[in-house]
Parts: sequence; C-alpha cells; structure tokens
Amino acid sequence: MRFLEQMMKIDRRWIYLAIGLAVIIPAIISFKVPVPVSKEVKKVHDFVENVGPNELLFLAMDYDPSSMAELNPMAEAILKHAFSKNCRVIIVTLAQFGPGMVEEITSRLAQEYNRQLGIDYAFLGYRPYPAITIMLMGTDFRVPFPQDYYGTPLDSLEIMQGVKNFNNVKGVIDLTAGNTADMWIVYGNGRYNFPLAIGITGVMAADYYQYLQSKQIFGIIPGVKGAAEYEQLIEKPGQGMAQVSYQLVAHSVIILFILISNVAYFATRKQKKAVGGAQ
Amino acid sequence: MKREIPLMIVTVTGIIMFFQYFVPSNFSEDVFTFLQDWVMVIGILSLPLGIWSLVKANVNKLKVSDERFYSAVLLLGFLVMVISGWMPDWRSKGVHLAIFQSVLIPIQSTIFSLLAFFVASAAYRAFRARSVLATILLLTALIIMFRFIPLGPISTVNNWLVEKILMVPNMAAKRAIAMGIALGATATAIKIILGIERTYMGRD
Amino acid sequence: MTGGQLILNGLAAFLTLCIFSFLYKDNPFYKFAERLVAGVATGYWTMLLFHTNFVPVVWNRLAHDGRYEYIIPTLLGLMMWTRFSKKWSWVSRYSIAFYIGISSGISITLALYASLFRQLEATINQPLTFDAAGVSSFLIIVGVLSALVYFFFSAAHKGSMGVVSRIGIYVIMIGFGAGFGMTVMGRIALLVQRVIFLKGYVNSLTAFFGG
Amino acid sequence: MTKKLIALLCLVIMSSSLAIGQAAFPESAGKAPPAPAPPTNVRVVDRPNDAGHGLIVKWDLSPDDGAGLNNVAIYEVFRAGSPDGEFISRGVVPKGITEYVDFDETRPNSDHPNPNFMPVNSTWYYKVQAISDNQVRSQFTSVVSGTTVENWIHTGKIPIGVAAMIFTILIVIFISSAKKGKKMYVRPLAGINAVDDAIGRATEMGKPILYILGMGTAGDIATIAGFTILSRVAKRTAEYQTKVIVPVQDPVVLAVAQETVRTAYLEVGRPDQYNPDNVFFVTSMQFPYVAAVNGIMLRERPATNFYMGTFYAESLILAETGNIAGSIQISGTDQVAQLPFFVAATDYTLIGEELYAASAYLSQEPVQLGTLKAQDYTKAIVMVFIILGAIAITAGWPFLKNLVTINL
Repeated sequence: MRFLEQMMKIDRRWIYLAIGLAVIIPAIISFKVPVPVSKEVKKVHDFVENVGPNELLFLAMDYDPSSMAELNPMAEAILKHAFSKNCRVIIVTLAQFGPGMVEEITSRLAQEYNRQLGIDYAFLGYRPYPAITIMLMGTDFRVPFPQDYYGTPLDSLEIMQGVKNFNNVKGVIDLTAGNTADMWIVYGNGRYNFPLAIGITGVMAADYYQYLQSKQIFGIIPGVKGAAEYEQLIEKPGQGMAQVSYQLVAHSVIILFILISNVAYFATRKQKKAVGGAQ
Repeated sequence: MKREIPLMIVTVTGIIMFFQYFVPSNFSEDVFTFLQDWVMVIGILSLPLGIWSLVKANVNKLKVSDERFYSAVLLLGFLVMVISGWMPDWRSKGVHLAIFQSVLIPIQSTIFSLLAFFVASAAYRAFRARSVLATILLLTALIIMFRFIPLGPISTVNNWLVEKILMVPNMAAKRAIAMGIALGATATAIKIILGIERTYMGRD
Repeated sequence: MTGGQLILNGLAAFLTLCIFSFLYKDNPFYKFAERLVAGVATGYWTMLLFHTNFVPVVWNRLAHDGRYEYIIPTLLGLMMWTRFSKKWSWVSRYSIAFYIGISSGISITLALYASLFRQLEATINQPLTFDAAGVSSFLIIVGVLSALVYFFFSAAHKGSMGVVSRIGIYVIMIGFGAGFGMTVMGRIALLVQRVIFLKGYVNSLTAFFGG
Repeated sequence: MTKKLIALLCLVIMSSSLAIGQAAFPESAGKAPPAPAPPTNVRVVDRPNDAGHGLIVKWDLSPDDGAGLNNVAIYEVFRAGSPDGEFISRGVVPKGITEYVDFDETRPNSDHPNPNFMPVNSTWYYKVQAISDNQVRSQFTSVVSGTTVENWIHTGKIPIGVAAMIFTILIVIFISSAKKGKKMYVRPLAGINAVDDAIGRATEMGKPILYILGMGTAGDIATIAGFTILSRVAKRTAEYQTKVIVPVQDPVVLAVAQETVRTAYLEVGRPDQYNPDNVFFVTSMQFPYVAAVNGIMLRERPATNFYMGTFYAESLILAETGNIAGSIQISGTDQVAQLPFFVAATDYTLIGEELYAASAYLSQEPVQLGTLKAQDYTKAIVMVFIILGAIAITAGWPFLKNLVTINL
C-alpha cells in the first residue's frame, strides 16, 4: 500500500527517465518486434501477392521529400514485394518534387533485386495537374507521358508493349501525403473503376477510412505503422520496423504508467474510503 | 478623435473586406491584395516596438548581478545575428547561417521533442478514472495507443475499434467543435465590426 | 567531417543537452540556452523580415516601382512608433484599427466557409443507407448534433437537453482521447530524431579521434 | 465532400494544362484507320464568377464517342486571336467530357511577356478536334467565338453571404431585446467560475498571474477574444493589487495587450498601479518563445496561468511546465488539435466556442449575453439543416447539400 501511495505522487522525473530509456535503448540495441497486422494493410499485401509474374502493378508515388520519413518505408516495402515476385511495375509521381527521390528509390531497389528498367519496371516521371493527368492516363499512358523519365519513348519500352491504359494493369496503389488521394479516388477509381489502394501519412489516415467503407478503395496503409505491417508480411524488416520498435517500447512505457496510475488511484481511494467511512 | 474615429475605421474596413469576398472583379482583387499588404506592412514596421521591449528589459537586467551574464548572452546573440544578417550571401554561408544551423535549429527541435516526455507525464496524471469523462478520455487514448502493441487476436479487435473511433465519434467531435468555433469567431468578428466589442482599443 | 564542422555540431549537441537538462530542473545551463536562443531568434527573425518582407513590400515598391500608394501603409506602420511616447500613443490606434478591421472582415467569410459550410457539406453528403457506410454516417450525424447541443449557452442543460448534451460531451471526450493517442507517435518520433542526432555526433567524435 | 471542389479544380487545371497531348500523337503511319467525326454544336460562354480572364468552350459529343465507330479518345481545343489567325492548341480533355475551361490571368510585364493572357472584354476564336485511339484526327469544327466578361458578383459564394446576414440580423435583434432589459439565462461554465477563484488564490499567495495570448497575430479572432478576457482579468487583479505578467511574441499583440491592461487599471481607478514592463515582448519564434515562458514559470512560480488564444504544439509544453510550477491553469483555444492537451494538462479548458463566449460570461453585460443567444439560435438552425439535409440526401434530393456546397 505504501508503494502505491508513493506511486500516486511519483516524481515525474522517473517518467521522463523511462521515456528517455525507451528511446535510447532501441537506438543502441536494435531488435525486431512483431507488429499486429491490420486488415486494410493485409488486403494491399494480398493484392500485390496475387499479381502474376508478368502482370502489371501501377504505383503512384505522389509525395515530396517532406513526407519521405513516413512514405518511403511503404514505397520500399511494396517495391521489394513486387520485385521479389517478378511482377512488373509502372511508376509515376504526381508530386512536383517527387521525381528525384522516386528515381533514387526505384533504381536502388531494382539493382538490389536485379530488375531491369524498361523490362521489369518503368518510371514515367512527373506531370503537373494530377486530376487531368489521371484522366488522360485512363485514355492512354502515352498521352500525358509520351516518354518516360529517362527520355525513352514509351513505345520503345518492352514493358509497355500492348499496355495502353488502366485496363491493362491489375490495380493501382497511390502513396500520398493527402490531396492526390482524392483525385485518384474520384477521377481514377470513379471513372475507370480499377482496384485502388492508398498509402497515406498517419495524421491523414482517419479521413480516408470512409472510402474504405464505401468500397472506393480496397486497402489503406496508414503511416509508418502501416509500412511496418507490410514489412512484417513480406518478412523484410526495414525503416518502418525500426521506427515501430521505438514506438512500441515508448507506447508500452506510457501505457504501463497509465495502468500503474489507475491501480494506485483505486487502491488509495479505497483505503481513504475505509478511513473516512467511520465518520 | 482618439477613439471614435479608429472605431469607425474598424467598421468601414471590416465591411469592405466582408463584401470584397463576394466580388470577383479585378478592382476588388486589387483592393484585397492592397489592404492585406497594409496588415503586413503595419506588422513589419511594428517590430521595433518588440525589439525595444526586449532590449530595454535586458539592458535593465545588466545591472542585476544574478542576471547580468544571461542578459549579456541574449543581447550578444541578437546583435551578432543582426550584424551578420547584413553580409552578402547571409543565407547561404557565414556566421549567420552557422548560428542558425548550430544554435537555432537544434534548440528549436529539442524544445519540440520535450513533448515526448510531457505527453507521458500528462497522461500519467490526467488519465485516471476519476469521473465518467476522465474514464472516456483514458479508455479512448489507451485503445488508440494499444495499436502499437502486438496482442494476437486482441489486436485484430483493437485495430477494428481504432478505425471505428477515428471514423465516427472522432470525426463527429471535430466537426461539431469546428462549427461552434465558426459561430463563435463570426459572432466576435461581427461584434468587433459593429463596435460592440472594443476592449482591444483601450481608452483614455 | 572537418574539425570546424565537428565543433559546430558539438555546440549543437551541447545546447541539445542544455535544453534536456530542464527536465531534471531549472538550472544555469538551461537558462543560458534559453536566453541565447531568445536573442538569436529575435535577431534572425528581424533580418528575415527585413530581407524578405520589408525590402520587397515596402522599400522596393516606394523607391523603385513608384507605387506611391504604399506610403499609406508605411505611414500607418510608422504611426505604431508613437507608442514610445505617452502623450501621442493614441495615434497608434489608427494603425491598430486598420489592422483589426481588415483582419476581422476577412475572417468572417473564411470561418463560415472553412469551419461551417465545408463541415456541413461533409456531414450531409452520404445517404443513410442500411449498410456499414450508412450506419456510420448516421452515427456521425447523431454525434455532431449532440455535441452541438453541448455548446448551447442560453438553455439549462437539464431534462432531455441534459441527456443529449451529456452524450455530446462524451463524444467530444472520445475525440480528445483519440487526438491525444494519435499524437503520441509523432512526438516520440521527434525525440528519436534528437537521440539519433546525439548518437551520430558521438560516432563522428570517435571516428575523428579514433580513426 | 471534396468531390465538387475537385471537379472544379480539375476544370481549372484542364485549362492550364497546355497541350500535353500534342506530342503524343504524331501523324499516323501506314494504312489509315477511319477518322472519327468531329464534335458538334460548339459554343463559347463566359467563365462565370471570374474577373474576366476566362471562357468555357462547350460542345456535344462526337457521334463516334461511345457510339458509332466508338473510336474517340480525346478532344483537343485550339484558339486564335482572330478568325483567320494562327490557331494554337490550348489543351486536351478525355472522351466523354463536353467542355473545356480556357483561362489565363497572368498579366504580361516587361520580364514575362505573355501572349496567351486573356484581358477583360477580349474576343477569342475556337475550334475543336476529336482524336481517335489510333491517333487519327477528325476534321476541325467550324470556328466559334466568345468574349471575356468581368463579373461583379460571385454567385457560388452567395450562401455564405446569406448565412452571414442572417447571423448578423439575429445578433442585432437579440442585442436590442437585451438592451430593453429582457433577462437572459446563461448556463454556468466551470472554466469561467474558476477565474475569480484563481485570481483570489494568487492574491492570497502573493504571487503573480501569468497570461499567455498564444501564437496568433492581433488580427486573429481568437487572440482578440484573448484580449477581452485579459481585460476582465486585469480589472480584477488591479482591484486586488495582484501582478499580471503578459509575455507576448508579436509586436502588434504587444501594443494591444499593453493598451488593454492599461485601460483595465484605469477603469477600476488605479492607473498608478499599471506597470507597462509587465507586458513585454519575448521573441517572435515559436519554440524560443516557449523556452523563455517556461523559464518565467519556474522562476516566478505564478499562482495562476491563463492560456487564451491560438496555440499550436507549444500547448502541452507550456501546460506541463505550469503544472511542474504548481500553478492553477485555465486554458481556451480555437485550435481543435490542441484541445486534447489542454484538457489533459490544465485544470479548466474552454472548448472552442466557449472561448468566444467567455467575454460575455465575464462581463455579464446584456449586449454581450444577447450575442450568445444569437449564436444558440444559429446553432439550432444548423442542427435543423443537418437533419433535413440528411433526410433529403437519403431520399435522393441533394438540393440542401448543394446549397452548402461552395464552388469557389
């Protein structure tokens, strides 16, 4: 009882110390943590899993380097997944400062998985005005993107042979920090009715679950945690997992303190009642 | 002269800016940009008031022995930044940039990161089931935080719950609060323009 | 990493620790960092405003572009300086009047558009069908209505009104709990960045002196 | 929710996307596949609700769009300054779409000549072409023209104007009925009742009160609400001779806050007690400001902290430090995202609209209370609107929803 009473008015510095350690320890000793996988992320994973060896996946990486910390882990996980099972990927970016970053990620991972530009994947580059670009791609990828990012005409790319528009891809995954998701939903899925999933920053995720319910999208990858879930599913721990290990420890510490606080509160309250009951 | 005319100015400019919103013409757009610039220019040219207030307070503190060192640091920091800000290329190299990068940026992000500690201590103190309201606050926050903790099948249920909480009551609360704020802010602005709310103007 | 860069990073690391020391208790190191940053920030802000606002908006327009209508706001800005004098400080009220009048006029339509009309539209754009989407729109509407009832000032929250406003504040509290819980992640990430910075600095020190 | 907005945005965007399709369709090779029929009934109207720098080209679908040969892929719109001038492509839209918004409001200047700029009252000539899947172009439509018109009222924004008018009228009605002496009830607010106790506590302890106006400018309505509450607080502290410290981060806020406190002391007859140095400027930047205020809290140990205005991430840093210092804390902000932290870490929180209502509560003047009544009636109207709107949309009549959908 004495202990619990002390816990009621614990010096806040013990809490600070615990939080500090919760962040410092994973920084020194890295360890893997199991991540509970949500239904929405599993659906995206299963979708990519079911894309056949020569079938096409369309990946839109519509984010600027400012959202890199949250969205790059997702992009890497999806590309690793797709590349490792030999399905082909067409990549675009509808974010102004996206191209350099996207080029870096795709070429690095392609090298790692020994995938060939123009055969196994294509990076079409950037076009302004996302809504119109999406609609024009629904007509023909060659309309907004006559050439790819590297200046090769689309018709000369092996991957694009017989590939005209969204009818020729299995589905679209849009990674975004927000606004372009609406356009993919309205102008992409709305007009051309292809399966669409989005990966989005943690804070924005709450606003997009409604589209899941209305079946306009089939899956959501929310923030770093979603990326970690995806990494867990493909058993390739990356940045997402690393981030999540910090978060898991820190969250556990905070939850633990809340629980202690409540136990202490109820225990001391009962005691007080027993004392005060005589009056 | 000292109070009535300024209050009239508030009314007139307020009404002009209100109606401007509904007029898309070139003239109206020009008025909008020009008057917005007024606010900006008044703001910029008021900065000496702030600097004076800061410098005066710290020059006074130079006389207090306990404070002397700290106030000197403050004044020195200010002077070095202002003087180095006159150098050519001040934003891309030199003392100004070095201090910006090794003093301002690290201190700012460290103060911001104090929130990690304060989130925990605030949760420890506030999230006790003292009342129904505190219990609701506590339970919701716990459910949301539990999304990081792997608990097997419980996690599946928890994740479902997280999604529903974010989508329904969280959304409803945000919308209702926003609507209330819209009405409160509009009512206050209307009172200001009608001259009913005038404490900010002071009196002689 | 060069020696100079190492020293600058050392300063950054030292100041980082100065701020963290505040968590233990107020101390001279924290006070030093606090005052230093107040001075530096004010100096930085002054020069930033000078170069990016004063020069293009005031100076260039008057001295180069010949846009003499900008004399009016410039005069209004200078009138703020009458606050240095007790006798003439009332003159600054003219500037404040323009400042507040213009801002209030703009804010009415802005608040109504963003916080009322957009929210209303979002609340009533889903048909209340008998599927999951319909049910959650219905529940959102119930939540919004009861939370709005909580904000009624001129009626006693008793009887059925009391019940509804009670539900309203419950909904609001769930929203707050969710908001708090969701934010923890971002705040932890901020701290992780600082720890990684410190760890990187220690590594570069050992690399510099050890290797 | 955002669909309409996006639709509009999209149209705006289309008009700016200059001929991205052109390069895609070089002249077709080999045996010529059939050309689609051109669109019909082309006409040009003024772009509404603008300052006269745009036109909308409309047409009926080509007979081969979705029917006939069914080979139309896109439509391309061409424009010239005179009927026999050079026609330049302005952009393309996918099949199934029957209009194209053409606008350019970038005025040319000496550095950037802009031949495409569309001045007010300028006439432009258009023709449209359908292009097939196989990149075969139809014949051009005949040339039609239109003239840009400067609009003087934005029809899309009218609902906002009507709402503001109704609200203003309600405020005026309730204020005048309050002035006639009609008694008005307001329910108690815990945060408001705490203000007097908090000031009394500071007086008993002989410690100062700290008043934080947040990170807003003097033009933000939440900051102005903060000034009004500051005025009421300062009046009571002047009566009790308690010190009130106001550190600020904006020079205009500094001027107004000083004036507010000075007037408060004047109104309770203690102008000599007012010390302008207690309202002072710290620094303009968010976190350096927070560092300084934290220092003040731990050194001065104020009995009570008020947070009234616009707050961002600093809300919890300040409130937790105030808690360490053992102060009673009362907060209120218009920032929805920060409310959870104030609720958790301070003793009393004015939630959203309550912040604006606080000045009425503290003054108890009939004029102020009248506004609260007007706010309540408007809230009731909003609630009825939500109920009717939901019923209407479920029944398949979107007119109420369209009423609140603002097409900017």
